[in-house]
Amino acid sequence: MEILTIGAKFGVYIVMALVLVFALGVVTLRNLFHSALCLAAVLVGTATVYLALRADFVAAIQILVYVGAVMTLIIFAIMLTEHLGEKTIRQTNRQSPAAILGLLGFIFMIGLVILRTPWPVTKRALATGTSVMSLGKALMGSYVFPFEIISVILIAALIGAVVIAKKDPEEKS
Amino acid sequence: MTMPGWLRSIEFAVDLSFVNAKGWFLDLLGKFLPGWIVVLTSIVISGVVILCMGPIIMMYLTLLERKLIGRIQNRYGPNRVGIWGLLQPIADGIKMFTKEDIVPANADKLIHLLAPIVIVIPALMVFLVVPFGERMTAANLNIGILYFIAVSSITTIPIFMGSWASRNKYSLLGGMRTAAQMISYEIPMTLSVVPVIMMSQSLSTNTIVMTQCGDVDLHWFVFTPWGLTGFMIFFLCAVAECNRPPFDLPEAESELVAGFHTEYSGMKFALFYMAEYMNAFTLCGIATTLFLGGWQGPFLPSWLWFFGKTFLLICVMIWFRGTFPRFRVDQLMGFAWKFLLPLTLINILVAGLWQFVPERTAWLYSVPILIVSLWTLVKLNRHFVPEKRAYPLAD
Amino acid sequence: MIVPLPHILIFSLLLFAIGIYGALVRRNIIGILISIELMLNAANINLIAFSKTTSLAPETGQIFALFVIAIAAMSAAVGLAIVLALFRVRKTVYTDEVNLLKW
Amino acid sequence: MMFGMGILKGLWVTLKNFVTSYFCKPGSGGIFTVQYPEERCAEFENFRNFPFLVYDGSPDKIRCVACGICERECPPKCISITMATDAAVPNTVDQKNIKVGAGKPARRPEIFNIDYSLCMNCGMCEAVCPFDSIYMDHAFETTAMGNRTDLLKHKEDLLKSNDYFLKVRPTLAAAVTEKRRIAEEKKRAAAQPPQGPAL
Repeated sequence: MEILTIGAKFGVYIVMALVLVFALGVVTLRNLFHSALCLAAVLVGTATVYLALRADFVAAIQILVYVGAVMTLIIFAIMLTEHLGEKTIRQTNRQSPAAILGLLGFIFMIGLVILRTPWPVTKRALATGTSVMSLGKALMGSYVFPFEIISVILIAALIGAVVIAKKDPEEKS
Repeated sequence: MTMPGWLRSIEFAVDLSFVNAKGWFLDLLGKFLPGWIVVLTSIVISGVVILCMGPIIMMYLTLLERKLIGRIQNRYGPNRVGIWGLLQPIADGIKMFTKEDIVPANADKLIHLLAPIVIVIPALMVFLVVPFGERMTAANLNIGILYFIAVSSITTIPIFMGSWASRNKYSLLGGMRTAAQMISYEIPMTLSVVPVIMMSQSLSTNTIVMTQCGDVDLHWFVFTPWGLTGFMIFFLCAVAECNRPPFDLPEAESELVAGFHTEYSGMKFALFYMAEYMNAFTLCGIATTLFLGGWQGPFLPSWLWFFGKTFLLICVMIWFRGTFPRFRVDQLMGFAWKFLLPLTLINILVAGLWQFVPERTAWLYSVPILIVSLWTLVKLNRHFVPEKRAYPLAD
Repeated sequence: MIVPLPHILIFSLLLFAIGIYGALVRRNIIGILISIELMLNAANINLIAFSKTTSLAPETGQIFALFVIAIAAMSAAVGLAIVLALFRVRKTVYTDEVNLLKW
Repeated sequence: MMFGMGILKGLWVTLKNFVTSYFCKPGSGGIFTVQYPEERCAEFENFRNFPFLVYDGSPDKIRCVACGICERECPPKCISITMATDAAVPNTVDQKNIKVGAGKPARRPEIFNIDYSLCMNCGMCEAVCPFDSIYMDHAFETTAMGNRTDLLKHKEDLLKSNDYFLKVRPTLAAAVTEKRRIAEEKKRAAAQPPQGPAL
C-alpha cells in the first residue's frame, strides 16, 4: 500500500511544481488574458494542494469562490479595458533586475528560517481530521463575530464596487 | 407491507448486480496481484465506466431530444439510420469527426484549442459525485454537493476562453452574456440546495439519499412545501445553467449565430456539444438525488429508479424546449435576481423553521408563507417595459 | 500528511515571492491585482498547512483561510471597480501613465 | 392565479400534441408525414413536369409533324427539331436519274431534342401544339450525372405510347383521343364517295 502513498507524494510534488510554473506564467506573460488563465490554473493547483492537506472544504470553497467568481471578475475587467487584439506593448517596467535581486535575498533568508526552526509537528494534530461539521460548529461557535463582520464588509464592498464602476448619468463619455 | 423474503433477496441481488460484479472481479484480481494494484484497478474501473458512460449518455440524449421535439411538432424524429434512428448518434459522431476544423485567421490558436477541452473536464468530473444506485457512487466524498457546485461553477472560464480566443464580436457578446447568465443562476441554485443540506445534516450525496428512504411511504424531499419550491427553483436554475431553452439566449441562433461557439466546427464543436448535454444529464441527476429521492424506490432495482427519474427530468427539459419562446436579456437576469433569489431565501427560512415545529403545524405555517411570498414576488415583478430609448444622433 | 511541513512552507514562500515580483514589475494595474491574488493564495496555503500540523484547534486555520478568501474576493471586486472607473476617465490602465494626481 | 396559467396552457398544448402524435390517425392530430421513398403522395392529374411525345400504336407512327411551332414558342428555347427528308423511293429513277422522292421534306421529325436541364415545365409546348403530339409528363425523378450531356433527351427517350398518355393524364388523354377518333371518322367519311347529300 505504501506505493500509493509514495505515488500521492510524487503527485503532490508535481502539482506544486506545476503551480510554480503557472505562477511564473502569471507574472511574466505579455498577454494579460493568458496570465489570467494561468492564474486560474494556479488557483486550481492550490485547491489540489489543499486536498492533499486534507482540507477538502476549503478546496471546494476555493474553487467555488476563486475560480468561479473572482476569475470571472478579473476576466470581465480585462475584456472591458483591453483593446481586442491590439499589439501587446511592454508589460514590465524597468525595476525587474532590482526586484529579482531583492527577492532572491528575501527567499534565501526566509528559506533558511524555514529549514532551521524545529516546527512543533505533533502526531496528535496530524491524526485529527477536520470534518465539515466541526468547521460549521467553530464558524458558528467561537468565530461567529468575525463571520458577521465579514458579511458586513462583503455588503459594503459590493455596494462600493457598484457605485465606483457605475457610469454616473451626467458624465458625457 | 413487508415483501416476502425470497422476493427481497432477488431484488437485492439485481439491485447490487453491478457492485457485486465489480467486487467479484476485484477479489479475483486480489488472488494474483498485490494489494495496491487492486485498489488502483477499482479506481480505474469506476473511472473507465464513467468515461464510457458519459459520452454514450450524451449521444443518446441528442437522439432522445430530436425524437421528442419531432413528436411534439407532429413529425417523426430521425428514423433513417438504423431502426427508429438508433444509429443516428453514431452517424452524427462520424460527421463531427470528419468535418473540417476551421480556426479563424487571427484567433488565439492555443486558447481556441484549449477551450473545448477545459469545458469537458468539469462536465466529466461531476459524474464522480452522482449516486447512480445503492453503493454505486464513484467516490463517496463527504463534501459531495459542495464539490458538485464548485466544479459546475468552473464552466464560466472555458466559455470566456472560447469567446475571447475566436476574436469575433458575436462570440464575445455571446460569451459575456452566457457568463453573466451562469453566474446569476448559480446563486439561486446553490441557495436552493441549502434546505436539503439542513434537513439531511450532511453534504455527502449518499447520506442525502439515505435520509429520503422509506420503502413504500416515500420521504422524498419533494413532498414537503419547502422541498417542492426548492425543487422548482433548482430545476429552473439547472435549465438555465446548461443554456437550454427557454434560457438559451446567449447561443440563440437568431441573434448571436451560435454564441460563444460560433467559430468552432468539427471535433471542437462536438466537445462543446457533449459538455452541454453531459451538464444537462448531471444536473438532472443531482436534482433527482436532492429532491426526488435519488435511487430510492419501492420495488425496482435502485439504479433503474435513478435513471428513470433522471430521464423523466430530461424529458421535461426537452418538453420545455418544445414549448417556450426565448427570454429577453433583462427578463432573463431579472428572473434570477428579482424572483428566484428572494424565493430561495424565504425557502431557507421556511425549511429552517420546519425542524422546530411538529409536522402538522409545520405544514400549516409553511404553505401560506410560501404562497404569499410567491404572490408578492409576482406582483413586484410587474411586466417591465423598458422606457423608450433616446437616439440623440439619429435626429 | 503526505508532504512534510517545510516543503509546503518553501512552496508557499516561492509562490509569495513570485506574487511580490509580479506586483513590483507589472505595468498593468490588473496584472498587479492578479499578483496580489497570488500572494493571498500563498498565505492561505501556510494557514492550512499550520492548522493541519501544529496542535492549536484544527479548525482555526481553515476558518481563517475562508476569511482570507472572502477578503481577497472583496479586494478584487473593489480594485477592479476602481480600474474600470480609471479606464473610463483616463483611457489607460498602465500605472506609469497614471501619475498625475489631478489637473 | 393568472401568472402560471399561460405557462401551463402552453405545456398542456405540447403534451397533447406529443401524445396525439402516437395514438391519433393522421387526420386528427396524428403524424401525416409521407415517408417519401417508401410511401408516395397521390399524384395530381394536372401536375406537369417534363414534356414527352405521343405516338399511336408503334413508335414510327409519331403524331409530331415537325412543324417547329413548339420550338419557336418555348421560352427557354430547349427544344430543337430537324424535319426528316424522305428516303428515296426504292429502284425508281426519274429522267435526270435522280432517285424519285429523295430529299423531299417528310412530315416527321428526324431529330427531336429537349434539353431537360433547361426546360422549366411551363407547358407552353403542350398549349401551342396543333397536332396533340407533345404533353407534360408526371415523371420528376430524372436525375442524371452529367447535366450538360445526360439531360439532353433525344427522340427515342421522349417517345411514349398513347396508352401511357391515357394512364398518366386520363381525362385530358380521353378527350384528345375522342377528338382524334371523331376527326378520323369525319376524314374517312369525306374520303369515301360523297353519296350522302347528292342522292
